[in-house]
Amino acid sequence: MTGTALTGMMIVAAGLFATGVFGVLARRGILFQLIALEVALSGPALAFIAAGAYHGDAEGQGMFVLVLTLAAAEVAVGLALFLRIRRSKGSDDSDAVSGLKG
Amino acid sequence: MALIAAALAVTRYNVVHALLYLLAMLLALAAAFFALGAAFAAVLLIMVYAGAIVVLFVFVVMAVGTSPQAIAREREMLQRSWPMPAAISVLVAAPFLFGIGEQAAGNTAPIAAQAVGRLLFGPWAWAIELASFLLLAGLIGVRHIGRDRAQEPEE
Amino acid sequence: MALIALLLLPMFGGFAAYFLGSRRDADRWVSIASLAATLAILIVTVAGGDDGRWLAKVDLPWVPSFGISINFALDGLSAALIGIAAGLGIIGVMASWHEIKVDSGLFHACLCWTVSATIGVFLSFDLLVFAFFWEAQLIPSFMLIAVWGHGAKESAALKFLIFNAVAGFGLLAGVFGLASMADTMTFNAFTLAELKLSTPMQVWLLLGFSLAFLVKLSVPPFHAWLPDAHTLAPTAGSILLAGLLLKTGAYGLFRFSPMLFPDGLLVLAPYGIALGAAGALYGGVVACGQTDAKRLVAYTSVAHMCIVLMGVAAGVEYALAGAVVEMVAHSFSASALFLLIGALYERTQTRDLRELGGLQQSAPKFAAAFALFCSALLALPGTANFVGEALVVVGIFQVNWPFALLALSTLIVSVVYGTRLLKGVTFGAASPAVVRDLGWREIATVLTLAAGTIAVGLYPQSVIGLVGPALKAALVPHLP
Amino acid sequence: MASLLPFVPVSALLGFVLLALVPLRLRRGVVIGVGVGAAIVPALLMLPVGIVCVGGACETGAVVTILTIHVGQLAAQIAMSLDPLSVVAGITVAVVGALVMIYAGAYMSEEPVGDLRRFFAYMNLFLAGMLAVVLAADVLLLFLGWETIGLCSFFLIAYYTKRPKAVAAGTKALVTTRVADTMLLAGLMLLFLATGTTRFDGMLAGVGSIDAWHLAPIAGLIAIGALGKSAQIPFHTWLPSAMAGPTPVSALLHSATMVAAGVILLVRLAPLFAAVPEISACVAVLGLATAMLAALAALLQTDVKKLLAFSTMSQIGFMVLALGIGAPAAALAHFAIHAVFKSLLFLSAGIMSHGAHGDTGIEALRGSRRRQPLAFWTFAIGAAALAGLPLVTAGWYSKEAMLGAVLSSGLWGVPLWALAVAAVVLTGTYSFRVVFVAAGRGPDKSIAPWEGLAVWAPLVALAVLAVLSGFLVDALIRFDGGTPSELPWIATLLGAAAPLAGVALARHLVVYPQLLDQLRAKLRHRKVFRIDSLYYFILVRGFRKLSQVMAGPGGEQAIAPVLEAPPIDVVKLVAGDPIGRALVASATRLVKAVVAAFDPDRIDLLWMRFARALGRAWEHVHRIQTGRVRDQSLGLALGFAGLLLFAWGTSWR
Repeated sequence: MTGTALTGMMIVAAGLFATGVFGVLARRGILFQLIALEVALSGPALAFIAAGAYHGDAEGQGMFVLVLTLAAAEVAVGLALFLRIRRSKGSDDSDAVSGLKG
Repeated sequence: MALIAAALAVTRYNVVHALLYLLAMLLALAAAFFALGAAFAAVLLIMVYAGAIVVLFVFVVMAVGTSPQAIAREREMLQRSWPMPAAISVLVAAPFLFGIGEQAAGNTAPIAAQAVGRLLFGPWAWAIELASFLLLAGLIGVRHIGRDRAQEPEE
Repeated sequence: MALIALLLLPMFGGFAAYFLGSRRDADRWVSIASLAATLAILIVTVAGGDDGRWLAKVDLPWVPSFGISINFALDGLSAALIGIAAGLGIIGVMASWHEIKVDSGLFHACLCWTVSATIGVFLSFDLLVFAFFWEAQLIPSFMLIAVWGHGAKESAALKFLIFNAVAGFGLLAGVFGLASMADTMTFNAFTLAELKLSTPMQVWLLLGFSLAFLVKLSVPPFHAWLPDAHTLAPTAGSILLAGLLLKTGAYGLFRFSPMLFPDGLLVLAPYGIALGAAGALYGGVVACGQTDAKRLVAYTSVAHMCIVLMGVAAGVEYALAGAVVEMVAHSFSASALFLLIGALYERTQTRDLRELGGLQQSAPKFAAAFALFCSALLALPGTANFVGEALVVVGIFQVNWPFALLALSTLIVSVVYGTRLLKGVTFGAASPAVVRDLGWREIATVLTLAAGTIAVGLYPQSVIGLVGPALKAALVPHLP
Repeated sequence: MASLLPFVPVSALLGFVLLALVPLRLRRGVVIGVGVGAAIVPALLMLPVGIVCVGGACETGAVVTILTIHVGQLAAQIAMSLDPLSVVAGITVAVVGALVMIYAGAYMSEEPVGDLRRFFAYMNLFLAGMLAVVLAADVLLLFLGWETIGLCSFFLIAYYTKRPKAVAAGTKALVTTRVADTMLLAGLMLLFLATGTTRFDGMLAGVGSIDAWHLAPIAGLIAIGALGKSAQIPFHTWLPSAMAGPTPVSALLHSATMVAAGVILLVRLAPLFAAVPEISACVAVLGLATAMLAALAALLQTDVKKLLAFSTMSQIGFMVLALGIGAPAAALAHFAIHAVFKSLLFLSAGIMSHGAHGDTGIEALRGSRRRQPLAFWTFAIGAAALAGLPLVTAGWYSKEAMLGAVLSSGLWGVPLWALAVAAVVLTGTYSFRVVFVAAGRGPDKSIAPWEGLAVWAPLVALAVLAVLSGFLVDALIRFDGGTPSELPWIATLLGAAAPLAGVALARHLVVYPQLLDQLRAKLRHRKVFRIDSLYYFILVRGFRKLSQVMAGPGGEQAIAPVLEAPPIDVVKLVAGDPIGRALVASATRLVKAVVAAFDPDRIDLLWMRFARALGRAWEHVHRIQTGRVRDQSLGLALGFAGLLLFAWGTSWR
């Protein structure tokens, strides 16, 4: 694997992460924010894999497994929250939830 | 390819479209993993993400349903406030992009699934345990959050 | 071990008072008993102590991996201050016998805990433990003001807490900064004192320490918390604030600044003297303008503590001895005045000098006691206050005579506020027609304090001899 | 016998403790008995000491150490000395004190018990303090007594606590003397630091080794302290108003003993002043100025107690003059004689004014010769001694001794002497003016005169002393180590004629009282009174305003008028006096400047404003805290971006 390929992969990973962040920030629908979060998480995942491949090390993939676990748990909890909020507030707008307002 | 799909995924107004683009992004990513010699990870990605997580989303969307009003509202909301997040995400990405320099050539051999397994269940056993606890906590949390209070008289 | 007993006795006394509650005055008697036992142990320890620098020492590891240890040491200075702490605790209990009606158990617990934490401050030579007790004494005294005070007590208590807690960060920063200079992980003051630090570093660290000490001493411009806290606190709270808490600031300056930062102190000493002189004048002048008797006394505390600051900063033998005597004297006289004004407030429900008056006729015993302590306030020779102030000024004359003249002018101001207080309370027409004169308990406490004031005033050797070794250690080197 | 010395003040001190600090109820008789008894004991103890001293024990100058205090290297001793000065002054104070107290036992017996007890407690404390001052062999004991008598003076002037005027007068006395005392303390401290000892003998021995630049401020500060206590110009303002106290207080404190403490101090430190002739000259000039102006002011008084107060100032001015020109022995002799006749004057004046229903105006005394012949005649004897009628009164001898010393003091002796003689003329005038008025025919008020031994015995004893002790003056001066001066006969003659001229003038003034009124109208606004008002306007008001401003809005009414407003409007007061006006104007401007500096931001308010600003900042900040997920993640992302940028920046190559 060439250094250029690694660089490209890293750029892609950064782009994915940034896109995810943009999604989280810009969208107000909780579902969309969750999807964007998945996108954002896939960026680091790609970075781990690419770096692991570059160094010929299994640890990259090991980390990927952990990221995957994290994503799964997060989606599960996030969707449960989504349903819960929808039921209690009757809306899927994340701005409607502001109990932490100072 | 993955980037375009990702960009589309976060900008769609319809949930189902967004999900489809997410799926496309994940497949593109899996292809990239294959290319990087991480077959195990690619398979895992497709199975867990595309198979489980996206399906979970779909279930929820089906349960909640989608409506033209919701789509219209999403559109309105996004059009109103996109520049600021965009600027910030550029700001986040910029240091990465500048920080990445040209690298020397590295290893090209694919990494076998056995290696990953040996790593995970050898030195990283604690990490696995932690991850499993995370999943367990997520499970319990979902059960707790998802409970319908109206049906429980004591609360 | 006796030293640990000194610390723990009042603490457990406080717990016992809390759990026993006020039935048949059990909490009061338990507090008095534990404080008296503390006093007894102290006397035995001092009497049995060896004649060297330290009367007793304890060094137990606590968290060895971070170099934190229970490192207690008792010398004449700490013995004198601990004696005052325990004694004033007893007097505080006796002074508030009738004043406290709500949550009496908790009140006495807080009182004992304040004394206990203060004793911890006076004993600790591990800087982290010192800082711990430093902060710890704030909490029970905060409670004393906030729960049992008068008027806008909550905001006064909050002001007290905020000022001192913020200043405590200075101390903590200084402690960690100093500890980071050592090669090994230790907070032991004796070990840290042997570090050879550069002068600028010493100055910075000393500034951090001094922030805490000066705020506690209530040196202007950091005095703003004191008048409110003193005025609105219950009598016992005022006594403890004036008698103990202010003294911890003076003690810290006296003990640690020459020990840890001799060069830094040499740099900062002139500013200290200047600040003290200006502050003493400021406190005195402001005291002259007060209408609230207790607030007036509070501002005189500001002035007197500034004199202590001058004494420590001057760093010559007379001035240091004077600072110690002034500390002791102020403990006696300010406590007695707070006690008397508290007793008066209990009877007349006012502390306003414009409304009070005529007690000379209606309560002659009260008036006699009040006259005595007002005389002490204006530094009449023969009272301990005069000895303290005169020695401080003599010391400053050796160092810097313009400041000495400034310091002397505080004596003139003191006569104005002293007579003002006296006239306002005892002279003139009797406005509250009938005022119950002092009861036996009040007479006993007041006489004890009067005896202390006059004994130290006529025979200051009793204090100066006790603190002699500590005094030598606090001398600023290179000064005449 | 010298070991008896420390016990002299003890009984008075015990009397104070018993009366003031023991929380028991005492009956009237017990209070008077304890108060008077405790005051007599010192006199009884002093007499054998005096006899021993005259017998030769004083030659060696024994010093009794009471207490030693170690501060580091230094050992400060509290000690009493047995020397001519302490014995003469001690006997004077003890005897006069005992007699006045006997009188007071009768004079004050109508007062309520509580007040009576307070009175005797402070009188005893005063006596103890005064004895400590005169007997002290060291600075500490001296200053202890010095401040004690100052404080007792405050309490006793303000004895009638319900009269605002009395309380204000007490405060004025205390604050004024405290200013001087502080100077004295500074001087004593400097002297102590220069010589390294607190004992007078050591200090005076060390005077020679101090260079002049240090010695001059020391002597100056000490002189200011002494002048303040002795109510000399410019500290004289407190003494006339101090007459608001009861008559025995005025007799003992404000004429015989306390105000003379400054003289005692100057005598004690005479070698120090001898080493600094410039300061001594200033002291002499101030003393002479006081003697002159106070005599003039005394002439204008309409109140007998005020008149006596000014005469006290004037007489002490003579003593200070004698000290300034280096004749401490003569000053001391006059101190003793003056104590006797001045207390006699006060006591008999007290009885006479009692006969006039407590009115102390001079005119009210008219007719006293009929009403209270004994009081009148003792007053006349006292006045004769005050005036210094030649040959028959003690006052003449001591005054001659002082005048002689002045005349023979060198180049400036003659003019100083001439001025002093002029003052003597005035003395004769004002003292005999009262006598002539009292001798005149007046209404025969039917008030029960005081009877009893306790009233008459002190008067008679003092009167006898005032006449007879004149023959002791020479011996007294020799005893104190001075030499009675031999004067040219013309000077003696003039000195003898001066009081007689004064008496003749007094007669003239009594016959033609309008002369006095004209003089009063001319002088009223130009003399010593003005300094009082200026002090009030510049110092008292300025300080009050300063403390009000610094204490914040709550302190506006904080300071009730310490002194009642002066009778004369300040603008009128300084109308024809550009210097005075400039002084007042600049002082007001100064006060305003200070006020302006302190007004907007007092320290406490500053802190509170800081706190309020924090509160407002919270108001602003909590609006950012919307609680919306998007905004919170925005913050998260921003912080993350910031951190990344920081990391990137630091790793920049």
